[in-house]
Amino acid sequence: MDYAIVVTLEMIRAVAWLVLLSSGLAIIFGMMRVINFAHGEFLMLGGYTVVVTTNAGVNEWFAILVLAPLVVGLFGVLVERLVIRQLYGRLLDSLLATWGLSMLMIGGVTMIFGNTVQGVATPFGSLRIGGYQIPGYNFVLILFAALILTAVWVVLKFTRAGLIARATMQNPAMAEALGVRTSWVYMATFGIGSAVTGLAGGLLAPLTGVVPTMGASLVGQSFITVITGGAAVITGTLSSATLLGTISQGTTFWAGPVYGDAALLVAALVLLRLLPQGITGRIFKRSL
Amino acid sequence: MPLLEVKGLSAAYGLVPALHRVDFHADPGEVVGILGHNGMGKTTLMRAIMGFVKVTGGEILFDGQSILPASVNARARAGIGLVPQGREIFANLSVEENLQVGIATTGVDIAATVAEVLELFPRLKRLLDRRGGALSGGEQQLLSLARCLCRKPRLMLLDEPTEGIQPSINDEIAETLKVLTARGGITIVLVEQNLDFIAGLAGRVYAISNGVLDRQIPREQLTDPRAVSEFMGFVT
Amino acid sequence: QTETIKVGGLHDLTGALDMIGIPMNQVFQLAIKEINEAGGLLGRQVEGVIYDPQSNMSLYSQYATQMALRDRVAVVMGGITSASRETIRPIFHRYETLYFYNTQYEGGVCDRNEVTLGTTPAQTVARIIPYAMNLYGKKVYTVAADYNYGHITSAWVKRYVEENGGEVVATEFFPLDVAQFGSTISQIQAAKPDFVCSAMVGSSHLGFYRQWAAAGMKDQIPMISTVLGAGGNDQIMLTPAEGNGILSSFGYFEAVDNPVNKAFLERVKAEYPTNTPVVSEISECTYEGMMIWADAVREAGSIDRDAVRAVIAQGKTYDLPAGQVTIDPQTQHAIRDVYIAELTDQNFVIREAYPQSPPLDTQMVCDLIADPDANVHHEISL
Amino acid sequence: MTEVQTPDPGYRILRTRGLTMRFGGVTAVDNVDFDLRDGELRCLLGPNGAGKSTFFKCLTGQLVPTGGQVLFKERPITGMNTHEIVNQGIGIKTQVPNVFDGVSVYENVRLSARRKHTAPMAREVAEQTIEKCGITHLIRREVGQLAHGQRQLVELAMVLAASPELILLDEPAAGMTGDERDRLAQLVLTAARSAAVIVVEHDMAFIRQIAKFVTVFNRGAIFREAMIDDIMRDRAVQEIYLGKQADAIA
Amino acid sequence: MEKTVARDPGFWIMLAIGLAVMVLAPALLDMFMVLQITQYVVLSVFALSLGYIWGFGGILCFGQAAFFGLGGYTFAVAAISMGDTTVPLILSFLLPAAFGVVLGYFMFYGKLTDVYLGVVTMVVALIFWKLANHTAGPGYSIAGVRLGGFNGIPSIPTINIPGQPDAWLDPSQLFRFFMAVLVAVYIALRLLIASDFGRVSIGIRENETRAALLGYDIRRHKVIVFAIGSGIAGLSGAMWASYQAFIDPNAFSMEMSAKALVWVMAGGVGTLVGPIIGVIGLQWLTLQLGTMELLNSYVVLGAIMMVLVLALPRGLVPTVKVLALTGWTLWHSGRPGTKAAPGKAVGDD
Ligand SMILES: Nc1ncnc2c1ncn2[C@@H]1O[C@H](COP(=O)(O)OP(=O)(O)OP(=O)(O)O)[C@@H](O)[C@H]1O
Ligand SMILES: Nc1ncnc2c1ncn2[C@@H]1O[C@H](COP(=O)(O)OP(=O)(O)OP(=O)(O)O)[C@@H](O)[C@H]1O
Ligand SMILES: [Mg+2]
Ligand SMILES: [Mg+2]
Repeated sequence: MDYAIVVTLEMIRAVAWLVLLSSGLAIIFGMMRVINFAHGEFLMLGGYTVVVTTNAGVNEWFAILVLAPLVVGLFGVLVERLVIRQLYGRLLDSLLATWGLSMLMIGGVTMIFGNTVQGVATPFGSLRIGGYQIPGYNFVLILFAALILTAVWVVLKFTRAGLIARATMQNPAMAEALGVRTSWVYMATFGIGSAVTGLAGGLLAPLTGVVPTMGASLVGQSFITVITGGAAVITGTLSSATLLGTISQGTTFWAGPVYGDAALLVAALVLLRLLPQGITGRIFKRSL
Repeated sequence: MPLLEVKGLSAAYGLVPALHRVDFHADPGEVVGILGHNGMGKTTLMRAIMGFVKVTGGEILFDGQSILPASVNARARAGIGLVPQGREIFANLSVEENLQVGIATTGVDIAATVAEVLELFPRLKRLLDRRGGALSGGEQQLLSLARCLCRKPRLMLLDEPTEGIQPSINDEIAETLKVLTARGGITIVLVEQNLDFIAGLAGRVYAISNGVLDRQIPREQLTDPRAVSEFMGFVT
Repeated sequence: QTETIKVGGLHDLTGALDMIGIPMNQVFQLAIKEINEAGGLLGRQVEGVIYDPQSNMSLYSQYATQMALRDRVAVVMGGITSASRETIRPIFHRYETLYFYNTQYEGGVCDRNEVTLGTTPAQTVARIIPYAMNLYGKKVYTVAADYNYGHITSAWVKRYVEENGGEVVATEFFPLDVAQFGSTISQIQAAKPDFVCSAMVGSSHLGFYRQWAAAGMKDQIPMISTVLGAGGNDQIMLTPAEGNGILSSFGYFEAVDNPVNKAFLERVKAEYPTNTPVVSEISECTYEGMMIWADAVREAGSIDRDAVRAVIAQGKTYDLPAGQVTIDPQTQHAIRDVYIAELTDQNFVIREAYPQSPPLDTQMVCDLIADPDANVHHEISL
Repeated sequence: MTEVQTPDPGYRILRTRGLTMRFGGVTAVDNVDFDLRDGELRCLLGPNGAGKSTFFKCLTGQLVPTGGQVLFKERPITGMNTHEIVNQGIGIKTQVPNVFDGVSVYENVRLSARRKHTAPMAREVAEQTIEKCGITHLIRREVGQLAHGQRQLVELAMVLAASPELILLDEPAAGMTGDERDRLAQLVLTAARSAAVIVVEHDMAFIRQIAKFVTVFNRGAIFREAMIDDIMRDRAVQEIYLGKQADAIA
Repeated sequence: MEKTVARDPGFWIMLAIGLAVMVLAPALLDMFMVLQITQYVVLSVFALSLGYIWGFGGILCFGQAAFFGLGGYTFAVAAISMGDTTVPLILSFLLPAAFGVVLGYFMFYGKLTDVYLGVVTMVVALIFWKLANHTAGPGYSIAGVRLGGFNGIPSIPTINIPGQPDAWLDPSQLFRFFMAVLVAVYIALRLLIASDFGRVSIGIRENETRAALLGYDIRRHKVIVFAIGSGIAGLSGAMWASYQAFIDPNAFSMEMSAKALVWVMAGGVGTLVGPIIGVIGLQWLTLQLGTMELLNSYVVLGAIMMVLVLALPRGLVPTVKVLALTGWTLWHSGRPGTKAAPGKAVGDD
């Protein structure tokens, strides 16, 4: 019984993990059709912001909830202005440029902070469930995954910003002709996506610690989650994270992490074969 | 003072010129028609006024002010609206959302504006929830027109607005546009192949040929296709 | 103006393993500097030829070839993972360039062209397992990185646990990029072992220690590791709350108490006052490698590979920071002092020392005296 | 297959039986029984959104009908893949031009001709068809850079170059001026001598030049089928479709 | 009217350069340089495989390394267990090509397009990568050859003369052989692209609907294109394994796939020379950066990639072509816009 609860909680946590990893990317890719290959490094930057500022004496929660999104969000705006801006509508070029950016960031962070930065402690202690103990921080992850999704939903649903962003993405020239300042839209979307990514990176830092190369293993997972989800940012991310998260975590419990990872990939493969436009390409089509 | 004044406008695609020293103007409330064969530069002219095509020479004055330095969206916000050739519907937005895009951030009463415009295009009313991309060709064309009108532009650039629209609705559109211009609120530059349509609306009509717009076609000639062809130059 | 003697340094300065490669390279350069300050070798200055293989095996192969054929270096120090060693070892063998591999590894290399200074499982695992079983109990749960090193090490763990009358309740392997360990931690809790033995490697796996601590397990089930502290920096990435109490075993820790080591660490500090490397076995062995090679060159009076090799194969004993080190002529591996240490506030405190431990595992499969032309990496079957 | 040759009144190059296409709640084509004789030129009229283009898409397999059957040369083709259907001898000009943007006009047409002919023949056919469509001066231009009307002609040339037995033209005259339209009408009439043709068009001036027997769609179903003059006079058709145009003709 | 391969001077120039390098390089350069360019040659074959399916088939594959690795592992296992390398080399083409057919069937008959296709290929490569990494345990061996997990398979034989397992090619012979393979692949692809099959591929790339409406079976066509690319990638993987004498899961890595993308992009999509130039330029650069340990090589490489994308968005070869063409036009017509008479129809040429 206890074990079942622990397993279930782990599964929910795995889903939350995927949601956190991929929300920012989903905003950027889903809205702008820009594959941000440096997404993993944006997460890394969020993590570094938390670790470095916390070690310098800043309150850990302040660092995670305010500084990480702020720093990464601003960095995102800068990147958009300097690089991404030139590359809209050119999916691959943006992929390549952001890939270059990813290397630049890895190298840059290594040069500034070296390879080792002491981690920060995981807040919240642990929680006892029968004979098991689980980190209380897990609940923080789950909470924030839910919060991020809700916030994005509210923005897209109840403000016109979402509409404008989607129109801009589909046909920027026509949106311009309707008076939309597309360059602002792009900048804001990219900035918000980056900020969400920064927040996620900040949240992950106490759990995994930070190293300059940490992004590499994260970007694949987030990318696959986003694409499997399909066009809709929220339902897409949520449905694919739920599906992939439970499948992979279930398999991990049952057969070990290698098979868990492999199961995630195979599940994504099968899903895309069945639903060539991702989950929300076919189901929940009209959702956000 | 004319609302739109195009002076000596030249434009090119790369090194290939497409417009040569085009001069014309449109006074407030006026409908100016432009006729021309395929590939003569009508669309290029419209896109140049809207700001999509790089201008290599000349001047465009809107309301007496040069708009050449302004971006496309700035021109749109200044009151220029384009109904482009090819409709350019936001395929994955619903019809209603398509109508809202242009006014989403302007602070006007969105619902009221949309409702007002829909009165002009009753056909669209029952399609509001449909995906833009799923509409039939004619329906898209109507949507494109309606979308432009939602912004209440002072100058409308219509690039073959009747293409793909059934005859009876064409008549209705002509009526609508007539009413709108008669009220004086709207000025129209109309590129059109449908002679009846242009004859019913336009005050002055020009012919464009190979990027050169230098002949005005007298109104009374418009009912005679042969005569019009002569003005436009026969197809080679 | 005599020509310099070139020595090659092939360590990952960027890429996944740079946190290990950078300190190795720093010590490598320090060794060259010391040799030159002492008048160089054979009246010539020594010059380091350093390439960065970027943790990429193709570049390893590339630069190894370049060092051997183009730069014609006298000796090469380098390689970290077994994969990188097995990439470059055949190249140096083919192009007759003496090669020092200075990393702790799974044992079994048998190649007269290679001198291997790092510890093998027979030297470390064989010591720490009985030590830990004595302290904590007989039920062991092993978690290991999913590659050769992890597999072989966990096989050794199992063998030594069983030899000492214990039981390995489970062994789990993790790909190097896995960073989430929630399910494993629950499973360990379910298995209730007396202690956990970790052969986890690399930065993603540090998350294991962190999540272990976050789950509040650190005070409930003790942990030992056959690899934490190998690279040098990993222990300072863990906060004291996460790392304190983990036992580890190597042929060198900074805490080794002898005058040679004290002086050595002071020179390291003097040379790198700002980004002082944490010296671990792997870096110290790199230093050893340079010193042993330099000594052999002096004695041979030449940098010729065969002459130098002949001297090294004599089985001399050297006084080095790690203590006394003897080259075993049978395997060209090091017979050395081995230590067990406990991580305490980001430093290893030595708990136990085992002087002059031989690489028994490799000795089982390799005899270069009998077969001088050997050129293989044996998988030591248990 | 011998009766194909005889002008058997029973033989129809195209038949649909109960053809239906639903998109969710929208029924775009509703239980249509449509017959076309070999060599016939048929005009298909109908209000916007009546289902004409959808009907074409069902015929060519771009959409798989939700109900009913399509018989081409008396053989069922429902549910087949587009290329299989097309290879039986159907060519279509779509409402929004579908052309190969990145390559030249010539290459576009040649690729179509090559489907039917040997390489040297294809070259010749392509050049002739381009000539026939009056776009020889554009032959080396990249199609993506052409004006709208020019692209329409390129697509038409592609359809003709494959010499299909059944030609479907969805609004071919859209965006054409008077004399261009006249020439297009001639082209269509010529083509109709060697193939069955269905033309969808809203341009009544064009329709008047080519139409004989006309089918009118409304709300997905066949509304009227009659000779053009009768259609033009039909009150109900005027009501739903023609508006004042009818007076102009009458 | 049509450009045939035989009438294209560019083709003959490329061929001449290829053959000249093949004959002369080993004689003129030292062994290290020969080994060095051998590497470029092998990777060029790999880049060509992607350059073909992407540039001329419109198939964007984010996981080209899946086939590269598959070819490499196939060759490694077969060559080690057979002793002779001839059959393994052929297998390393056939097996990945067959796998390409299967995967292509799965994708194209499932109507996958665009990024979704890219991601599926990427996922497949990742699965291979994961699985290959997972084969460290002693249980994983094929035909007696241990797969070795993360460490990979060492001691892979060099190419030998067919039927004579002991007659290994020395470095300069190996170079010549690989160069011959590259030239052969280049010629084959040029001919293929110029053939009707190749033109249809381009048509499909431009507009699938129209291609289908002309009666071309686009799914089957794409499967074939994809399989050819897969086979070539597999072959290059085998060459790579034999050149390096080892193969490890990195051959399947996302980095390897991405590198192929970068080479093709940098050189220019839609050309065959471009990918080759991309390989030479960027590999050389990576190498140089590793040699200077001054700056963190990531920083420099990353910056260069970004600059490349921003400055040469279409890739080197097409950009040079356009520049040359523009220069030529300018030189012939004086200043732009002034000379072309207004009366002359735009596009009347
Ligand atoms: N993107 C482009 N690049 C190069 N040339 C172009 C481009 N777009 C149009 N042209 C050329 O410019 C000329 C004018 O085109 P434009 O689209 O303005 O014609 P149009 O008068 O609108 O024709 P239509 O009646 O067919 O719509 C044509 O010859 C066309 O081929
Ligand atoms: N994919 C779809 N999903 C939902 N509705 C659709 C879809 N495709 C078409 N429709 C609807 O079906 C109806 C018929 O469309 P179709 O394009 O066949 O009309 P049409 O007769 O060609 O009109 P037009 O003359 O305007 O081109 C339209 O109302 C359209 O909105
Ligand atoms: Mg036009
Ligand atoms: Mg239609």
